This record gives sequence, structure tokens and C-alpha cells, in this order.
Amino acid sequence: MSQELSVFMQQLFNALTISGVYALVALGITVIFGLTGIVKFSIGELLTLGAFLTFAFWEGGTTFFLAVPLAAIAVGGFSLLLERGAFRFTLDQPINGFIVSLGLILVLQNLIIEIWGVGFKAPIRPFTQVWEVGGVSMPVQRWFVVWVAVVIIGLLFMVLRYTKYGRAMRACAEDRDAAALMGIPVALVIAGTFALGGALAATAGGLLASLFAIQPFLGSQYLLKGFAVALVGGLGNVEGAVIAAVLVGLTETMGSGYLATEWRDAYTFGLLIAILLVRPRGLFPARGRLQETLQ
Amino acid sequence: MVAVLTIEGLAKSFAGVRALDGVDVEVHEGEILGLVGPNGSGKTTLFNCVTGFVRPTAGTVLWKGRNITQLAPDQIARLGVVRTFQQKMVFPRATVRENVEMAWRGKRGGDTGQQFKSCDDLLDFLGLAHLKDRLATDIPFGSARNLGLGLALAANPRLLLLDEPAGGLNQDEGQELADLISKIKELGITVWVIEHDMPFIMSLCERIIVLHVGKRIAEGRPAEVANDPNVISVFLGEKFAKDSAT
Amino acid sequence: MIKRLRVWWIVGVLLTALLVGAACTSDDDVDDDGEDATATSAPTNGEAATATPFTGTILTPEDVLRKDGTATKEVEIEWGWMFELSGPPQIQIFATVTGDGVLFAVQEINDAGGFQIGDTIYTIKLLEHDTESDPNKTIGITRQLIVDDEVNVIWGPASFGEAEATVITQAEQVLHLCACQDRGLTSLSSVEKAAGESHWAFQTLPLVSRFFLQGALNVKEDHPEYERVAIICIDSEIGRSICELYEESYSAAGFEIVGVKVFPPGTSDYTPLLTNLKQQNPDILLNFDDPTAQLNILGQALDMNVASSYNTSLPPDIVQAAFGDRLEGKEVTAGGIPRQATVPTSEAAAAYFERYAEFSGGELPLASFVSLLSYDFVYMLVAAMQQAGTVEDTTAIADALETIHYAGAAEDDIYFNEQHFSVIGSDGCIVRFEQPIECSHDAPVRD
Amino acid sequence: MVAVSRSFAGTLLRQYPPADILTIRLPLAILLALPLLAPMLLPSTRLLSLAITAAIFLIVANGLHIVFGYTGQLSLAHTTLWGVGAYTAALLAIHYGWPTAALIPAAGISAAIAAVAIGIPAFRTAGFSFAIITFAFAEILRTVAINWRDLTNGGAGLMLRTPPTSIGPIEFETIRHLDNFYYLTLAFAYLSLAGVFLIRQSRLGRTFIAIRENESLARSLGINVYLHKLIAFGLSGFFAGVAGVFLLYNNQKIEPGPLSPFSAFFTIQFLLMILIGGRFSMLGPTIGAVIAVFAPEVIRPLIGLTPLGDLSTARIQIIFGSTLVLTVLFAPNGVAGQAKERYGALAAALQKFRERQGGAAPPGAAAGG
Repeated sequence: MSQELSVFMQQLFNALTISGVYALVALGITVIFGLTGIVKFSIGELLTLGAFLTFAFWEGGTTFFLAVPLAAIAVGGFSLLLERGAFRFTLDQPINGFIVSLGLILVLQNLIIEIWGVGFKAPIRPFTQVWEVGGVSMPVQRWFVVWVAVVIIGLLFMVLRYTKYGRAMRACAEDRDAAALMGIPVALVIAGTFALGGALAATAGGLLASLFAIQPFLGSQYLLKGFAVALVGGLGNVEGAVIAAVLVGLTETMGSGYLATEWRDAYTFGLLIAILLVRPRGLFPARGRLQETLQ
Repeated sequence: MVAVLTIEGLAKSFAGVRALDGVDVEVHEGEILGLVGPNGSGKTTLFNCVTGFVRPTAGTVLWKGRNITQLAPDQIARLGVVRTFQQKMVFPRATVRENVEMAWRGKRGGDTGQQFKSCDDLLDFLGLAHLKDRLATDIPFGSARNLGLGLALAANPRLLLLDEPAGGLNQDEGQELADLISKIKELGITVWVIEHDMPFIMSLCERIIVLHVGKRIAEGRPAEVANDPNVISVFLGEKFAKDSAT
Repeated sequence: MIKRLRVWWIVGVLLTALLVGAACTSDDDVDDDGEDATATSAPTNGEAATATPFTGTILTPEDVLRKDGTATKEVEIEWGWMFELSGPPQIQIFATVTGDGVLFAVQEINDAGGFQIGDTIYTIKLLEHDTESDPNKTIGITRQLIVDDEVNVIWGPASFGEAEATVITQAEQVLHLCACQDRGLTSLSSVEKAAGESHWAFQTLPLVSRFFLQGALNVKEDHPEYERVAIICIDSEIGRSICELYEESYSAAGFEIVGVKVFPPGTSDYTPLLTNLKQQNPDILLNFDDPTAQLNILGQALDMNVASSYNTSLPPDIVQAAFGDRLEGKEVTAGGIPRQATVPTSEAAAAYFERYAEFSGGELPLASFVSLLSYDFVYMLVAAMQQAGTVEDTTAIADALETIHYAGAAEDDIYFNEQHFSVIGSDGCIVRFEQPIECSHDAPVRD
Repeated sequence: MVAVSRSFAGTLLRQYPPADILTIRLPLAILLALPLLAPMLLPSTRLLSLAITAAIFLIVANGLHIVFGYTGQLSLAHTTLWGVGAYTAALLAIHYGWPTAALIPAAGISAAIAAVAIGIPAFRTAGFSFAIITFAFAEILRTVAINWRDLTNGGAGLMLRTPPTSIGPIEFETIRHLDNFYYLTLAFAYLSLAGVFLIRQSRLGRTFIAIRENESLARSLGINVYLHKLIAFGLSGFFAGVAGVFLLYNNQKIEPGPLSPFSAFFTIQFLLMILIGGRFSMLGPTIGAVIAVFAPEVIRPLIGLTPLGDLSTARIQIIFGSTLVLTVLFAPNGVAGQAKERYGALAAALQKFRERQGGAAPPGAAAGG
């Protein structure tokens, strides 16, 4: 391979890993939005919580491969509690749900600081090998993250498409009242979706804990990127979120790799503005009554 | 009779589904025109196209000879074509009087000849004067419906498009509304009304247009339309469909 | 002498500045410092020629605390103390420890019965304030300390609102000691420019540019085969300045700078930049950001095999724990000023850390070595007051403080240079695969 | 001042007709006049400094209120506009030596222009898309402030070399004689309050609220929604820009760091102020700004007395966040909304009592304006 090509492949690989993480966060945001119209900003903090729980389980002797699902389940359950305790009262006023999530950012972030302190935690590295192929360094850990993300996204598609829950969820997203008339337990579906969104974010967090050093303020950065991805893909659109995650990951990586790095955030947000101006509801707008009234 | 609003070959598709399919309508100055049709026949879409909320796929809308097809809703409204909505018809977190003030265009647009001297004048006309300091969310449904109508009137219309104004009203309230609409007509405002309630529209309108799956299937005086075999089959069909569904 | 890369670091306190974006400065300042360093630092070991070598006495803690029994009065004086006890963790950790150094020293002085000037024994009361890392609150606290409490000494803050506070203290001629940022990069210089002088401000943090050149020269000596240097810094005022200092210092030492990258704050994935830099085949990778970022940069650079030698300001034990066998065939220089708490390189420092651990309830707090950036200076200020014979005349005290030399825990001979920068040395350690951490101390490069 | 407070009372009277003049006008007038006595009442310079901060925040919050509270548009670029005002003032003061009296309108106008420039593309979208586009612009502006080093001096920011000491004939100083600076800031805080009040009373304000309440309906009634959103955004930018001058004077510097107007922290902080204060009330942002600045001062020592003892910032933040969540769930209209409801209930009870006494309705009861 020529050097240019191998560098390009390296950057492609770099973009892939980060896209996987963005996709998971964006999916968490998008499923909740698609169903309830609530933009749940506190999902960034659920990501941080997932990362720290993974770390805590791992420190307690659990293997990393078990720690991540455990953290995801725990955060999913926690997210369910939040929905029952707070968000369900805001379903008719999505902006209030958004504000509740802002308040929860403060609560969760500082709860994490109270429990784990303000310091950082070094990354957990179940795989330390690095594959070298044609001048491209590919840490196995990164491949692992990519594949886990791909598998989870695949599973999510299957669940949404082929299971009863998935169909119920899509029906609720399309028209909540009609779904209720058809006998779908709307409240249960919404609660379940909050759990799912939380679990997705926590998984992203757990995976991040294996790539990077984590600290209590980890969430905001990924929240913003995840949110940008969800918007570019079309809020509420699951397929769109995945495609947009790759797009944003590529923009960021190639922008940093080939252009002036300090303007990286300007590239991402410039892309976001450009896309939303041409297509105000994202590249792949979600259908459904809710989306039409909200956007 | 002068046609103030002329609709020619209006068509609109949503994701391949034809909601309107080449509709022609003339609205004459000073009349009360009815628009009826079963659910999903495209009535509200037609209103949306006329008032600029939805861009038609084909066709033109002429207001007093001027092509308004591509204009924005607010531009159309300022020309005197004002509509009401079936739902969310008022500004909820404002008092009744503030609602009217928000919509008030009396002091502008000289030649259109505002029929009401002031907001209070209009509230009296609507019979809402006693509620004027209440928040719009707090007033009874029937009053809110009247207020919705009042907002449109405050915007100084020449043509008023009413989208199912009698929906959800009981018979007495319906009668009051019909009286109010007649009074509006007497002010020199042309009215075009969508309605589901046949007795209501039969008694109110001079002329009726019937839509079915995006096409105009009948037009004429209420009595003529009521006896049109096409119309009967469409409405009976819908009735049967409804019965079997429940 | 231990073979190691001596790339000196202003650890935490400089790091804190990243988030603040530092204070007003112009590029000239940085250039000046760079040239300064080049001009005054001979490529010998540490000691550069000085215009006026110091020949007087170096005071000790005992000198400061000595009482002759003639005192007849006891007076408690009040000093202002404001640090970022809460707020962003990167600031809070270092600010708390810096503030701790002052608290600890004051407690020691009071426990020893205070200090004597003439016929009076003075004890010190610190008026403690949490600035909450909020510049607005820092301004309010500074105003209150000066106007309401009428203090003439203020310690802190470490970073947030430091420039704003300095403007006020200097206008009011209040002694202001802060372990702020590099003099060339901070408010102090901008205050000087604005108000003509900042006579009453003293910076307890030594000049970083001196270390850089010395470090670069040592690397060249230890590893003549290394030629190419890549640099990666955070996009903030401090970050950019550090990058420039690196460039100047390593160019001056005969290295070729093959790539410089600046990244936005909040980055975790550095692989795109590292990929780019790796194309240039660097031997050495220098970086600058907060500890979390350094851990990420180091880990990803090791994965990608960007260079043979890396530097970090992380404590060496953390580096060893975090990277272990990934260090095979590589070396990481880890360092900080003034003394590594994990491997103290002098008896005075070791004794200090023992006492300090006791003071903090048995265990050394995170980044405890940063407390040495304030601890010794409390004694020095007291010495200056004794020399000036006053606790009130701030100009006389400032004049005295300019001449004090002191043997403390951080260094055997600490003093403030003409620009009111503290002059102390630093520790550097080297972490290698399956070898014990080696640390040693370097005396400061003198003016 | 009197006229303003009287009109406030008038508005409240109109909304709650059975109100007694004495029970509403007097307390309101006292409340509004209270800040005038702050230099005498506040026990320390630190608290007076906080009062200055509160006054600056209040101007910013009132600006945000026009676009978020009145027009219902969730702008996440508002505090950035505050920063734009401060940068404009700093550049004009440092390079051209403009006096304060000229800086204030210049900063306001430049921030308003920036707002309109952002608004022209951003208002092509609505809802959360609008919010995130404004956020994206804010991030880009922050990146520019850090990286356009020739203009902005990069991350170090701009510093006033000689602190300002007068505006026209009024002299002020920010160190030893804070009173005058406080009154100057307070005057502009009152002006901003009068501004939001006058806007609310005008046709323009009613149009903004119509847009917030029901955008489609507003359009159907002939309101040019896009134009009015731009006007609201521009006005809010003007307020923020003016506040930028006071921020610059108080801090004597402006930089794009993490606790500067360019930070997401402040963006959220100001939204919270308005929400806690009451997003549907004219006094909401004022109440919110005062609470945001002074509540920690009250809460900390109070909690210090309880078994919880000395609270870490983390715990304070947890309490603050929980309060916000509970506010939204149980009092979505904020403090001002709650107060109005309570007062409305009280006034109604009073009215009933009077009617039973056989008295006629008190004056003002039928005073519709």
C-alpha cells in the first residue's frame, strides 16, 4: 500500500470506531424522541454513569465483557425509574421533559462526582494487542468496540422490525392515541423505550471506558455529538441515525486528519447547519404525527 | 355573481397518495359556500392549499384575479383570506381580550373596511364580553370556538374559511353558531365552511360542494346535492363502513 | 547522573490554566521568555551564569520561627485566602492542594507559637473563601478582602478569576501571591503593561521556559540518535504557548520539529492527529493537556507506535500502572515540579510529605506535590515581613521579598527573580518497561 | 420608576381583577425599590459584587426572555451574543478608545446584528432543530473567538488596560467605590425590565406571544412569523450586547473560556433562571436571576445548620438540579407563576369576602385595558 492510502485507511478505521460510539448515543436519543418528542439531554450523563458503573464492576472483579451488560442493565433500570418518576408527567409537554433532563444533568453529574470523585479512571483494556496490516495500526480493542456497536445496532433493528415490542413502539411513534385504541399498552412501551435508550447510552459509556480515560464530565461531549448525529439523521429515525453517525464520525476524523485540527468542531457543526438548512428535518425525516407537530 | 376565489385544477399528493385530484371551485362574493365530504376526502387539505399552509402539487388559486398559489399563509391572510382551525383554534395562555388583540388588524389596511371599531366591539358581537379577562384555556368549549371565529374576524377577512366550526357542539350551540355565521355574512364577508353535520350545513349554505377522495363529485343548492345519487352512495357507504367498524 | 529525558513540566497548576484559557498576553511575552532562556541558559548542567550571584544567607524555617523572648505583645493578623475549592474537577484538585500548602504552613507557624517582629508575636488567621471557580465570585471576594477586611496579603486563586483578582490587588497595592501560570502567559504581565508595574504580585510558579531548553539539551545529550520531534497541544492560550516554547526549545537544541498539532478542548480520540503526525516518523512526541487527555494521548500514541520516546506530566506510578507492558521498547518521561510525592528526591521533601500526609489525615491527597508551590512561600513572606520589620507596609514587604533566599522543602535555595517569578527546580522521572521508576532532582536554571 | 411599577400593578390588576390596590401595588413597589437600598443593606462588598452580577444577569435574562419566554424560541446562542457584545466593547475601547456612553449602544447593536445573522438561516427551521442550529452557531463563534487570534487575542481574551471610570458626568469605580457602578448597572437592569414590560404591552409583544402560543394560528391571521422571530431575536441580542459592556467592566476582561459567556454552562444556567423564575411571567427572568445569584448564599449557611453539615458543591448542585426537576413537575410556571396563582386565589377569596360584606366590587375590578 502506498503511504497515502495506508494513512487514509488508518483514518477510515479511526472514524469507524468513533462512529460506532456516536451511533449508540444517537440511537438512545432518537428512540426516545421518536416516541415521546422529549429530547433527553440527560442521556449524556447516563453514558457517564454507564462508563463509571462498568469501571466499578470491573474493579470489583467482574470481567469487562460482563461489566458492560451489567452496567447497561443497571442504567436501563435507572432510566426506567426516571421515566416513571419524572418524564411520564411531561409527555404532553415535551419541552418540560427537556427541562427535566437539564435538571437531571446536574443531579446525575454531581452524583457521579459524589460517588467516584472528580478524578479520571484509566481505560480498562481487555485486549491490548494491536494488529498491523499494511501500515495501519488497529488496536483489537477498537475492533471489539466496532463489532459490539454493529451487533447491537443489528439487534436493535431486528427488535424494532420483527418483535411485538418493536411493532408496538413503531405504532406508538406513528400515533400514540391510535395505538392506545388498538390495545397497545402505550405507557409500558414508553417506559420500555426509556430503559432501552438508557441502556444504549450506558453501553456506549462502557465501551468508551475501554478506549479512553473517563471522567465525570465525559457525557456532555458525546451528548452533543450524539444529538447532532440524531438531528442530521432525522430525529426519530433509527436508520438515519446510523448513517449520520458514520457521516459525522468521518467529517470529524478526516477534518482533524487532513485539515486544521483546531477547527474540528466548526466542521461538524457547519455540516449540521448546512444539512438542517437544506433539509430542516434531517437527511431521513422520521414519519409520524408527533414528528410533524414537533419539528 | 362575482367569483372572488377561483381554484383551478388543484392537486396535492402526499407520498404518492392523491389527497386532491384536480379540484375546481369558484367562491362567489357574499355567499356562504359549503364543503362536505367523508373523512379523508381532502377537505382540510383543500383549505390548507388555499391558505398556503400546504403547497399544491399542481393547479392555481386566484384571489380576486391574483395568483396566490405560491404565497405564504400570512401573506394570503393579509390579502383577506383567513381560515380557522378544527383544533388549537385560540392562543391558550392569553386572556380572551388579548387573543383578539393579537389577531387585530383593524387599524391597518385601509380599504378593507374593518367592520368592528374595536376589540371590545368584536367581543360584544361574539357574545364573549363577559369572559374577556379569562384565560382562553379556561373558557367553555363553545366560547372557545366562538373566540376562534373572532380571531379570524379580527384579522379583517374578506373571505372566511371555517374548518368544521360545529364539530363537538351540541344542537343549541350549533344553532347559535349558524346564527353567528349568518350575521358574519351580513357584514359583507364571504364564508366558505367545511362541515360534517349535514343538517347544519343544509340550513346554512346557499351552495354546497361535495368532495370525495380528492375529487369534486357534486355542486349545487343543498336540495340538489342531497338528492344527487353519487353523493348518496358516498355518504351511505361511509355510514355502512362506520357501522361495521364499531 | 541518571540518563533520562528531562522535559520539565509545570504539572497541575499549568493544566488548570487550560480550562481558563489563561489571561491576557501578547506573543511578545512568550518570545521574550524564549529568547531569555536561550540567552541565559548555557548548555552546562543547570547553573547558568548570573549577573549578580547571590552571596547572602539562605534562611531556614528555624530562622523564620526563632523568637528571642523579648516579645511583649501578641497580635493576630489576617490574610486573605481564596481558592477554587469547588467547580470543574481539573481546577479543583490542584487548587485545593495549592491552598492546602498555605493552610499547612500557616498551621505550622501558629503551632510554633507564631513569628516575632520586634516586641510583637504575630499569629496568622486566614480568611478562607471558596471562589467556586467563578471569576465573578473571585472578584467579589477580592473586593471584600481588600475593602471590608482590609487585608494586605491575599493567597490564590490558582486559576479562575486570577487575572481579574490581580488587577484589583495591584491597584490597591495588596501583596498577592498566587501559584498562577507562567509569568509570560498571565495576567501579571498584562497588569504590568496596564498599570505600569505589578510590584505587589509574586508568582509562586517558576518560569517554565527555562526547563524546556534544559530538557531539550539533556535529551540531545542522552539520545544523540533522536532527531525528529512531533508536538501535540490543546487549543488554548497556554496550550499554544507551550507548543511554541517546545518548538523554540527543541529547535535551539538541534532537533527538527516535524509536526505540530493543536486540538480542541474536550477531545478524547486523538488517533486522527496521531495518524497525521506518525507520517512524519518522529522520534519524540511531546504533548500538553490535562491528565485525562494525557492518558488518552499517551495510550493511543503507544498503540499506534508513533514515536520511541514520549513525555507526560502524569505521576510516573500512574504511567507505569496504566501502560505496563505496552512500554516495551519505549520510554516515557514523567515529571513535575517541584518534587515528586511518589518518589521524593530530597530529605526535606520526604520529611515534608510525611508531615503533610499527617496534616491531611493520614494519606497524601491527589497531586499533593503541587502543595509545594505554595507551602514554602508562606515562610518566605513571613521572613520578608521580619526583614521589613512590618506586617502592614506592603511596599516594604515586597521589597524585602525580592531579596529573600530560603531553604525549604521544594528547593534548597528558593527566591523570586526580578520579574517576581519563584526560582525553584524540578523533578523528573523516567518510566521503562519492567524497570523501577527513576527520579532525580535538577536545580533551577538561575537568572 | 413609579410609572413603571404602577403599570406593572395595572397589568396584574387586569389579570386578576379582584385585586386590592394596596395589597398589590405597595408590595410590588417596595420589592422593585429594594435593590436601590442594596449598598446600604448588604453587609459586605462581596455581596454587593454579587448584586452587580445579579443585575448583569438580569439584563441578559430579560433579553433571553423576549426570544424564549415571549416568542417561545429555544435559543442556545443567547449567552454567546452576550459575549459578542463584550468583545465588541473591548475592541472599541482598546483600539479606538470609545467612551462608555458610545460602547453601550455599539455593543447592543453588534450583538443584535449577530443575532439577526444567525436568525436568518436558523429560523428556517423550528423547534429543537432551531435550538441545535443556534447551539451550532454558538460553538462556531466560540471556535472563532479562540482561533481568530489577530482579532480576539485567542484564548487569552481581551483585557481593558485602563478600567473605565465614568459614563458622561457619572463617575464610577469598580474597586473601592462600588456603589456608583452598582447603581449604573442597576439603572440598566431597570431599563431592561421596563423594556420587556413595554414590549409585552405593545402590539409587537402580543405578536411574539401569539407566535409562542400557536404558530400556525398566528400565520393564518396574517402575522409574518419569520420576520417577528427575527425581530425578537434581534431585540434579545441587543439586551445581551448591552449586558456585555457591564460584564467587561466588572471583570475588566473577556475571554472565550469555560466559565465565560461562550460556555454551555451559562447557556443552561440562563435557561434555568427563566424557567425557575417563570417563563410566562414578565418578572420571571428577574426573579430567576436573583435566585440564581443569591440562593446559594442563603442555602449554604442554612444547610450548614442542619445535620447535613457543610455541603460540597456537588451536593449543592444535586439539590439545585432536583429543585429544577420538581419545579417543572409541580410548578411548571415557575416562581412567578406560582405567586400569581396563589395571589389570584387570595384575591378571589378577598373578593368573595367583600361581596358577602355587601360592598361593591373594588375599583380596578372591571378595569380592562
